[in-house]
Amino acid sequence: MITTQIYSITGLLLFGMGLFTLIVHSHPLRKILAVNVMSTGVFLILIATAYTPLGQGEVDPVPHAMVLTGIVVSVSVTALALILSCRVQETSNRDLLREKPVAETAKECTR
Amino acid sequence: MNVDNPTWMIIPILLPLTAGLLCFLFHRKTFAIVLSAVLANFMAACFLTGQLLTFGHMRYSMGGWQAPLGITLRTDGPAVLMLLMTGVTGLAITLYARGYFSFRIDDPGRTERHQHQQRYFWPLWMLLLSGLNGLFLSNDIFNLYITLEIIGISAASLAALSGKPAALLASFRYLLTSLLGSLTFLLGIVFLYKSCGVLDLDLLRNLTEHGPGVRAALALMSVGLLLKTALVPMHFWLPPAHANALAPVSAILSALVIKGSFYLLFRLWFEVFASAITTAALNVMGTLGSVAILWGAIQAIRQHRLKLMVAYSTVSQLGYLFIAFPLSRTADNAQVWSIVIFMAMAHACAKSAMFMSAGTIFLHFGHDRIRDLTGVRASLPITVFAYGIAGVTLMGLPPSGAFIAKWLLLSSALASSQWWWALVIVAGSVMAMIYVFRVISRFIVIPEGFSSQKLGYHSRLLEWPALALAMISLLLGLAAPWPLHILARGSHDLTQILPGGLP
Amino acid sequence: MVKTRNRPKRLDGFQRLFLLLVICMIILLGYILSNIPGGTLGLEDTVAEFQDRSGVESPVTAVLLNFRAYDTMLEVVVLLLAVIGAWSLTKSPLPGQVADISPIQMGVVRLLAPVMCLVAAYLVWQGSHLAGGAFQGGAILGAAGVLILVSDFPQIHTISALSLRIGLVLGPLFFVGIAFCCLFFTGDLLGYPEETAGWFILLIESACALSIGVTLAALFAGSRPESGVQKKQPAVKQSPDRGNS
Amino acid sequence: MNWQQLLLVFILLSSLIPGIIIFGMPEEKHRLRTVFNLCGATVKIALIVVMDIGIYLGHTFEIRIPLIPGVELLLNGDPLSALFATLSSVLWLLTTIYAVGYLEGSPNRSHFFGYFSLCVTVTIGIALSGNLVTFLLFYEMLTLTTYPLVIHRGTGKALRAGRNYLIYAFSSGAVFLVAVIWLQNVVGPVDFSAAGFSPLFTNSHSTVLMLIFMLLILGVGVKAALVPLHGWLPQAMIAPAPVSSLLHAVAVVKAGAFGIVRIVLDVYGAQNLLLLGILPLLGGIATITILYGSLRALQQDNLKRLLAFSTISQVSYIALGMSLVDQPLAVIGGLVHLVHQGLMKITLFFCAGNLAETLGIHHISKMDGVARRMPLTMTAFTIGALGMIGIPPTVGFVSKWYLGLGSLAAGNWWLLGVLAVSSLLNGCYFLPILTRAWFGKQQGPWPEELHTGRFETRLMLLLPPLITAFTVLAAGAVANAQISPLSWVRFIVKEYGL
Amino acid sequence: MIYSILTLFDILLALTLLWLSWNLLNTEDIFKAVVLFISFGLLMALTWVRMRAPDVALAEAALGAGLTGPLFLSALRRMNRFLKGERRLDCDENREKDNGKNPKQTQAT
Repeated sequence: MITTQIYSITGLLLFGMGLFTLIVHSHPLRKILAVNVMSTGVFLILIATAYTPLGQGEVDPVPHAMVLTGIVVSVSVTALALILSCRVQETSNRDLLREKPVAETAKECTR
Repeated sequence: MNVDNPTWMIIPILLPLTAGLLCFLFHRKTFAIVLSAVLANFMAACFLTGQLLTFGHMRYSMGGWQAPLGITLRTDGPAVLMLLMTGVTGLAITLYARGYFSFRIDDPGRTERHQHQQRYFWPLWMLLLSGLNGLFLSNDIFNLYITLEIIGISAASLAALSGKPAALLASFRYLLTSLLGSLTFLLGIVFLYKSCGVLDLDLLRNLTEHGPGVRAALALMSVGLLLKTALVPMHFWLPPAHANALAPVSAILSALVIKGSFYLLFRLWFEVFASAITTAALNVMGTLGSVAILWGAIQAIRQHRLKLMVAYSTVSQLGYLFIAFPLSRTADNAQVWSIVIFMAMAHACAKSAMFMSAGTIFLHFGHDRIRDLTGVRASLPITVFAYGIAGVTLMGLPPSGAFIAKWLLLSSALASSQWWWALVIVAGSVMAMIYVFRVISRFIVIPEGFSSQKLGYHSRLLEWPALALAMISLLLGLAAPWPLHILARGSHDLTQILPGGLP
Repeated sequence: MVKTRNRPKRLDGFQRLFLLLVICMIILLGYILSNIPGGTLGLEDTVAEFQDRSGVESPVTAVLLNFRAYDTMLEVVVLLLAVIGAWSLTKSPLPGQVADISPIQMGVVRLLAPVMCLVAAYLVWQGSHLAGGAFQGGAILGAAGVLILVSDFPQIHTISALSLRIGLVLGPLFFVGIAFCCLFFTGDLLGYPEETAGWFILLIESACALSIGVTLAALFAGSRPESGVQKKQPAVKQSPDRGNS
Repeated sequence: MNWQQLLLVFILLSSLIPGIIIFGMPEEKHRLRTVFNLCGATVKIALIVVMDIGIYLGHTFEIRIPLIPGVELLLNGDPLSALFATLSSVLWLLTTIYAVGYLEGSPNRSHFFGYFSLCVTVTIGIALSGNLVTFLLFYEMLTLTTYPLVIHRGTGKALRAGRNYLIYAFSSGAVFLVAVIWLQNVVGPVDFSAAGFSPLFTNSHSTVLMLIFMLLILGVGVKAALVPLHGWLPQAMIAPAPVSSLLHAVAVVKAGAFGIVRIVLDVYGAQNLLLLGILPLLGGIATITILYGSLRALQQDNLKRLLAFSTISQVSYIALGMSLVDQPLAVIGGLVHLVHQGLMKITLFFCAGNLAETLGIHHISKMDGVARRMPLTMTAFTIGALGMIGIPPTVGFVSKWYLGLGSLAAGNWWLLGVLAVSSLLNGCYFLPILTRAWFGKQQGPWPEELHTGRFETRLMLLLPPLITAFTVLAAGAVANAQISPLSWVRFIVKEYGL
Repeated sequence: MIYSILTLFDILLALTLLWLSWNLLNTEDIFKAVVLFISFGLLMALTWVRMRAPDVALAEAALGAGLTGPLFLSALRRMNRFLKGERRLDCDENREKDNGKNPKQTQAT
């Protein structure tokens, strides 16, 4: 029981940390990382819910299946979001990494 | 299969899905595939409606595994009405998209890019349609999460399709917001599963006790869905995403995608967890809805670009759906459902007609600055007419479907002496009048010495689908008894739900 | 190295408020979560009860591909959607290419890729009774694809766009096809005939694993294939003109 | 569907279909368009006459379309609706003829006539409405269909006028909607019927019912241009003359006045209103409006603006008649004024339009000696103006006579005074015009003279005012004849059992 | 005894997870964040094993470490390269001009 508690709370904290980062940070990659951390947090709670210590019975397979599904979703969305953010960067003429117009960064880099 | 076989309800899900896969696989004949899919989808929706009217609501267990083990689908009144709404709107949008892309492909400088857009539009749209239908029919909370993901991803991809920097940025925000929404929803599911141990909505509804776990789950799921529905403090992503997308995409996003998450939210509140809802929560929703109505309308009035204005009017119109929440305390369930359904259907038709018209205007004039759109009527009379009629629906004038919804809203607000909601509704309608007519008066006026722009040939598909949808939205009120009949017939009776497990 | 200084060291008013909000929310949710009585609820018994009718021994696979196969079907579609979305966006390929590929690395990849494919196949196979299955196998396949992409094998340029698309669509299409077949034979969508359920599941898993592998690799490459023949090609070698396909 | 219901449908379709066809018609086919227009108008009159006869013979005309529980659309032909429908359809025919002549050669006529036809469809819809929901439906539609006509000229001024019109009209529409729903919540669905809602209210509701009554009057009062709500009407003068005729005599203002009649007679009913004791309020508003309109008219130099203020004043006679609902004579006066005011005002507007179109005269100060240039037009104008003042044997006298008799019977001496003062004021602003026109000396050339063949102006512009002027005289002279408006109003009042 | 050791392990693992995620979310260097994310994924795989979820662990190991990491890295590389001025002419407008296949241009020439 204590194991479930520990991991549930950890998952919740991961969710909260991710959420805060997602809103506060403006860098797209950081946002995507934050979303990934959030989803991991949710999965952790779910799996912890299903957890039964060894020898005390079977583990509930339904949450496992749900998490598997969820992981695949999160990977595909991550990939899409990454490609999208690259594309935004290319077209928007702003350095999303540093929040500056591209020209300035280019100057810095060539210097 | 017999006509009373519940298996039919997979058709609106699997058919567009297959069509989407095929469209992606083959580059030829895609329109034929898509058109037959949307037609079949529409017919399936009609068939399911007929089935519902004849045999009552239906339940279908996937693979023969019943709840709680398997996933069930079900049809009831609201679900088939949403299916019908999607069917009709989807058909019109498909036709319009055909005209839209053909017109743009004929534009010599941009042929390749537009071919590319069209090629990816079809599969994304088909998969989105299948996700929506899946959402309306599903009766399993985790399955609903997946349909939400399908909708979210395809909608965000569609929003980015135009390739403009603004659209890409908006789409990125949209994707992240929708992702945040689904994650919050998923966290809610986790709480729910932990508290109840089942995923099937009927089984969840039968639970008599609602502990703090269920309440927390409901709160989380609601927040997630509200993010996707863009209720006011969470609406920041909507206007840029809807306004910068291609016209058929804007129509899809505004008309259907938002309704999907709203429908789910409403279903959770008023069907599944009806007994766990507190008055305070309802009032919060109503307040947010009121703010949405007023704020969205003010923003719409202030916009200089047509599509942004239409997008903000979506923010405003969504508020009406939420004002129904606090009124549910006094009105009966059927009445609240009919308010929401009428509003949603009327708004879906009207808003897609509006976006289509705006798109046609954009195509022909190359911009959508309201200031410079004087005398559009001379060039595009049907489009302007469609826009106007859709505007009448947004204002909630009779006999539109929105009028019926507003009538019911006002009626229950006055009956329960909650006159402040009535005030908001009335103010919202008057403000809607201002933003609708601000544009229309420019469109229809032809000042002296005005020379209308000569337009090249364009397909009828660019104008008539919008007009058809606008007319449907206007005349929906006259056909009000039918939706009501369907709603009444499809209401649940709880005795039919079997204890699950047996295949 | 890229430093990001987009979050100021000191939080502004809104951010502080938000931080407070998140902390309160987490505390509240944590309190609720730890007070939900656990252990008694869940579906493990139900799953165990019908396990022998599912055609596989592993309960997770039974849930994924039999009891809740519909979820999985939509899931595979989500993956495909990501690819469609990605392809609808980019014109230029995303090179994941390492600057210089040493011959040793090439050799390693040559050796590693087939082994990974074997591992993937094994994972799919063992999914019926142990941990493993389509997703894991597909993921390994995808990783192999990434390796191959990164080391810029010349062979990958010869894969045609159509066959790539077939690879992508194969899994979901096969899934839907099987679903309809089941509907035809047993009257239930995705209701496999009980005796042969295991085989059905294996078939679906194989097709899905393949598709998932291709999908993940395609997502890594990030771009849609150009002009029918060239695909997943690093930017440097991209021929300047594209045909209309 | 029996023939009565079909007749109602056809009455609506007879202008709707031409309207839709006209929208789709190319701009240059004006002859065909005119044919469609006139055919529609003629057929409509014929159908409405059939309905009138049917109503007189005691047939019921009724279509019910249920929408949601408690809300249904009801088209119903009763004597009162027959009165308004006949008036509107006849005047529509004349206005159409006039508009064809007036707009000859100007652009965007398809658009104009399309909305023109829709507008009359909606007006007839208002006439035939059998309950408040249906009334509301057509009432809102009326705003929509008249708005494009108001801004037809497309100038900044027209747009501003249109905007004000919309804001006034839709805000009042929203208030009306709330009132209708509220009323329905309190007393249940109300059809227009002679008794008003029944059972009679209980005391606990009386405040609410008074409030609702005020809201309802507020809702229709904007279109009827009751005083604090009249602001849009003088501005809307910017529209072309046929549109002004339409607004003042055929459709909009009339619809508002008709709404007041319906609310007083059919929704609340005389007995309920007397019990509520709210009628003096209506009478007071009407009095203020009458005097205010006349006083403002005195100050105007622009002819059409003057006519607009005169409309504000004159339409309130109807409200005044309704405020004396327990006096049959006053009710007769009010109802018959619905018709008479329409006839007189449309004559005046036609004539004003003729002056503007033929000679470019918009202001009274330019009218010196105009009667010598356009004697027929000015004759018609004079008849209309005398009618407005209430000089026998014009119809204006008839309405005022009955109103006066009604207020005498009610013992309301001050109302009689109001009538007298208003007639005096009417005289004060109309007689100088007439003097100028007939006896003044022409000062210089006319601003923009249009030379048109044999007659003083185009025939299509000349005929309608002559016809209406003749009617103003004839209907006044033979007011007691079998088929005059007055006798029909008597029939109505008999139906209401007053 | 065994329980207390396991619990200690649990706590350690949870703390490590939290520490890693805190760092990866707050480190200034985004590259470092991605690397931390990969190690976070591997640690998660360990956690899944601890939670008796081998299926999930396998998927996490393969997807989280084997795919998500490279995805992030390649996106980062792409962004950086773009910023260093190596902007390839892959925007449509420029491309179509260079293409020579532009119908307008072919007609003109």
